[in-house]
Amino acid sequence: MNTSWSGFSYIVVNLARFIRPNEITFSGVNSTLPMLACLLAKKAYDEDFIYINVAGGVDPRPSQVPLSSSDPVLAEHSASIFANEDFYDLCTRGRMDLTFLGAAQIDGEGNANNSVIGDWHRPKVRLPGGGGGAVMLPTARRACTWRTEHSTRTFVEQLHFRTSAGGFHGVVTPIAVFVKRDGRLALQSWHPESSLDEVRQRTGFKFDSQGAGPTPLPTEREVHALAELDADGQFERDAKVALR
Amino acid sequence: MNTSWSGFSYIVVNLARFIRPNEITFSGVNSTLPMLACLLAKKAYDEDFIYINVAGGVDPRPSQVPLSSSDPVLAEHSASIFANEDFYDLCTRGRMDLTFLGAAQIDGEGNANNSVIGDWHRPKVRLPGGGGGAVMLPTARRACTWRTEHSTRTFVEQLHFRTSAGGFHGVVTPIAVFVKRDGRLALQSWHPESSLDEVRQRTGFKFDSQGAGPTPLPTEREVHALAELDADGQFERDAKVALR
Amino acid sequence: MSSGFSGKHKRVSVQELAAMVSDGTSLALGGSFLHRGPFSFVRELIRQKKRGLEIIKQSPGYDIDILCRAGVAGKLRAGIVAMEGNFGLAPYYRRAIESGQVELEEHACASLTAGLRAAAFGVPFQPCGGLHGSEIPALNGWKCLDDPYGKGDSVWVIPSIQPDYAVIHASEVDEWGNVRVAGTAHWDRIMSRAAKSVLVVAEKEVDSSVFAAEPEATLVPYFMVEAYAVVQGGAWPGSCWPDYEIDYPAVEAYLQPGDESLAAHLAVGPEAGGSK
Amino acid sequence: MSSGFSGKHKRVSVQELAAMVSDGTSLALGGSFLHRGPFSFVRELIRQKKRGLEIIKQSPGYDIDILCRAGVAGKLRAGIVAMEGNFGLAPYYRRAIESGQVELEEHACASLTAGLRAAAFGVPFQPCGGLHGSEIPALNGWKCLDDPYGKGDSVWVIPSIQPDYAVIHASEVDEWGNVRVAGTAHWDRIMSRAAKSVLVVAEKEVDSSVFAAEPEATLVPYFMVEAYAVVQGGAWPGSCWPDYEIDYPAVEAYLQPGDESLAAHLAVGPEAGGSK
Repeated sequence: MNTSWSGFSYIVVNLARFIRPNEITFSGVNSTLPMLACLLAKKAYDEDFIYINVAGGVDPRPSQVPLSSSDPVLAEHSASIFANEDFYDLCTRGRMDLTFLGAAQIDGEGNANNSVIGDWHRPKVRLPGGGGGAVMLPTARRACTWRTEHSTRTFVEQLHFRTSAGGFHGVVTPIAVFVKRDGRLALQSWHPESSLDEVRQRTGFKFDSQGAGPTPLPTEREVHALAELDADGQFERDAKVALR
Repeated sequence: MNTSWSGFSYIVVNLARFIRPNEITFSGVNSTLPMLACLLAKKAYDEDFIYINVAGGVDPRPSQVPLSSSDPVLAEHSASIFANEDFYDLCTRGRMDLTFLGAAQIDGEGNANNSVIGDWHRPKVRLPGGGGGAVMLPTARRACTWRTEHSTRTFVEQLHFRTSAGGFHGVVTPIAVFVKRDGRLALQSWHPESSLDEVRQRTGFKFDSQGAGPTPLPTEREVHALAELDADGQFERDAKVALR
Repeated sequence: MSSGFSGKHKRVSVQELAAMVSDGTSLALGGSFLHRGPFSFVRELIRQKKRGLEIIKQSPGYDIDILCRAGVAGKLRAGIVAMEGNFGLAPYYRRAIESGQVELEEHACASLTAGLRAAAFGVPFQPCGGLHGSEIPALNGWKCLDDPYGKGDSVWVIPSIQPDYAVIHASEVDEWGNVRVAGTAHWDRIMSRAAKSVLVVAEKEVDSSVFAAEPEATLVPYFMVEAYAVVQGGAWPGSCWPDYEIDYPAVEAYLQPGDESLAAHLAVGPEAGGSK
Repeated sequence: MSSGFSGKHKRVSVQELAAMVSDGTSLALGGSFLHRGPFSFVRELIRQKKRGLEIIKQSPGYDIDILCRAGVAGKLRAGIVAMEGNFGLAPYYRRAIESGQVELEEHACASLTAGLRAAAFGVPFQPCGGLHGSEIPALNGWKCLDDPYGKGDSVWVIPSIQPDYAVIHASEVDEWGNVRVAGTAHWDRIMSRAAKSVLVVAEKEVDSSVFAAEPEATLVPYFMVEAYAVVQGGAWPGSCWPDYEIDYPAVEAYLQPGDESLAAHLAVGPEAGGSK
């Protein structure tokens, strides 16, 4: 019985739960947690899916789990290299079933800011930039994201800059899982140690919470798979995820 | 001393003479004589050039000379495969120095019809079609063509259909070599057994002949190289080139 | 439904592969002229009496000729059509176009590629260099756009061309449907990306570890391949590098007029169970 | 002048390679983040005190950070910038943009690719899927065109991006300058086709027969390559698959503040003659 569920495990497991059988699923650069989610899903679930990644790998069997989510070991034992142009084209032609994309700020419609805190032309913080999202978020069948903290600075009514529009299908934080419903992010579930009230308080936009409840605890297979992937706890330490 | 110069040899040698040192030079499908010209130039001339072809070959050393000018042996011993998309892009971005392109009819500006004899919608003869020319003729730095007969049906005042515009840099027939001058095909030289009068008579468009004279006879190295390439005379027989 | 084709169990007979194609379907055929075309598949379309197929290929020859001869083709979108290898024009294709039996959308090879690129890139149209002064764009109602940035010349844009299937004759396939090709890929790469689905006929099936040993060489990843068949010699009477060259006498025999010549030719295809 | 680079005698030192680059030149840099970037070349640009370079790369990190830190970069056209591998944002790049020292043209990775495709295809602009609703196109003054065929949605078109040089760190090169890369090519293929010229730093030079044994694996043919250098370990402190992985302690040391940290880092680059 899992009496405590770390924020790190909560994010990885809930990202993995967005993965559906047989679908083409992509993880990219700067995406350690989605990478772990994809590798976890390969281990923990009976139904297989098509895992492609930014290192060119297609259903790889990496000899180790790399710190860099674009590391070439993510193409080990792959039978093909599906290079960058190829997976972007796959997405823009409407055949990327699920992609994971980072986001610094997220609004109530699931749009993302990856560009800047402050004014674009006079940045307080220059962020990584357009990246995959501006093209992938509107063209992927589903795109999901994650944040390692949950606050009104991240979940905002108004983005400082709209890098990517189109709206995430799903968002995972240390305390909540949102999914898109009628064009807005709606709360699907909250961390068993959190509450609807807490999620409301720490979210800058209004959201529907119809039907939401505590997130089902991780299964033994999920727990076991993640323990295998992060045997020495390095990823969990590096991710520095706290519920509060 | 070459006292007779076959129409076949005349065409191949004069096509080869368009090839310049170090330039990227391409031969395509349905282009046996240009293929032979490129292979001849590699043998007969001191200065090397960059030979690419439709079989993906780059400076290949084919084990045999194929009947089909798109035969895969034209990529033998090549250190890279430069595939179809690649050489077209090379051309449209302005870096194809010389390409050889077929043409059924040619007008005085060096434009080509490869599409149809008669009306396009009610063809008397349906010809091969747009092919490389419509895109390559206007974008290659130089494009040259050849005809195995020379007549007013081929060299016309008015094309039945303008498949490709832009104007050939050079045209070789069994009796003449034309080059572009001031936007028109001008006679550069005629077969030593022909004459200016004959070329005029057998050409449907008016042309400048300023400075033209008999074509310089093939050098020993040109003769020798072609003899090596067509040791049993098969290509010469197949090409069925007659001066008259 | 997934956007990809997962799992194993994709191997079928070439007869079953051809049976996946309905009348009126559009097929991009791989290879070029007499080289590495999916010719066993093409002959099987004839045996199964398909009708009204739309064929898409930059440089068809034997394939479009025999499909016209057998009444299978309804429309062709192509850049250049010929038998090549000294055989000149494709005679049955010529007749089909001259009689109006088959509709032609004439392209430059590169404009057809541009249309396939538009489909592969998920955009409605693709600029294509050249074409200036050609009468082909007017035939097809193509548009010439000014450079909205005022720097370049105006450019012709080709509308998206999305085949229902790309059909490729490959050198090797593995049990998942990964595809490799020796030598030039011709136009197979862009066809595989533009089409809704990819069907493959391969010379042979090899273990997936062969692919994993050099994943960079894989032309089409398995998840883009719906099904595959193995037909050794399936590109006959054309070549499949480096395994075999063009069978010139067979092409010559094919070109003999008459229904019996066609029947005799079909009877000896390697996929027919006969002997060459 | 020929459009290609013929002949042998292209091998130079990485110092000579960097010396070919004038101030203000635009450079597309291969690789992605800490993986197979032409980092020895980048460090040599710093030692040679280049100024005002325009860097073009979908996913720069260490390279743009160190070029900003050393005052070499004048402009960046990029999709996503980060150190990656747990190091987060690129600090010296951040400072350069936040202070206005370096100009940024922000892209999506795919819109930068579209601009490179326009250059590679010889067309003035390239449609790019997606981007709808993003504020990036407005930043850059991009245009949205209607589908002139009335079938698809409107689409953003990206103006041609033609770098002066593409600079690639390759696995292998031969004496002619043919180029191979193990694993993913990242964006190196389209960079090599878009740029006016290609410069290569390779892990090692091998005999041309190695390339001829598998010509399909060649990423860039020799005639597109102007010159190359061989620097074993030249992608340090990044990875070069399968030869070596990221040197995380070296990246961490690089990130220490201060001029001495930069000098110490530059001193131990494999191209500097020092030892790591």
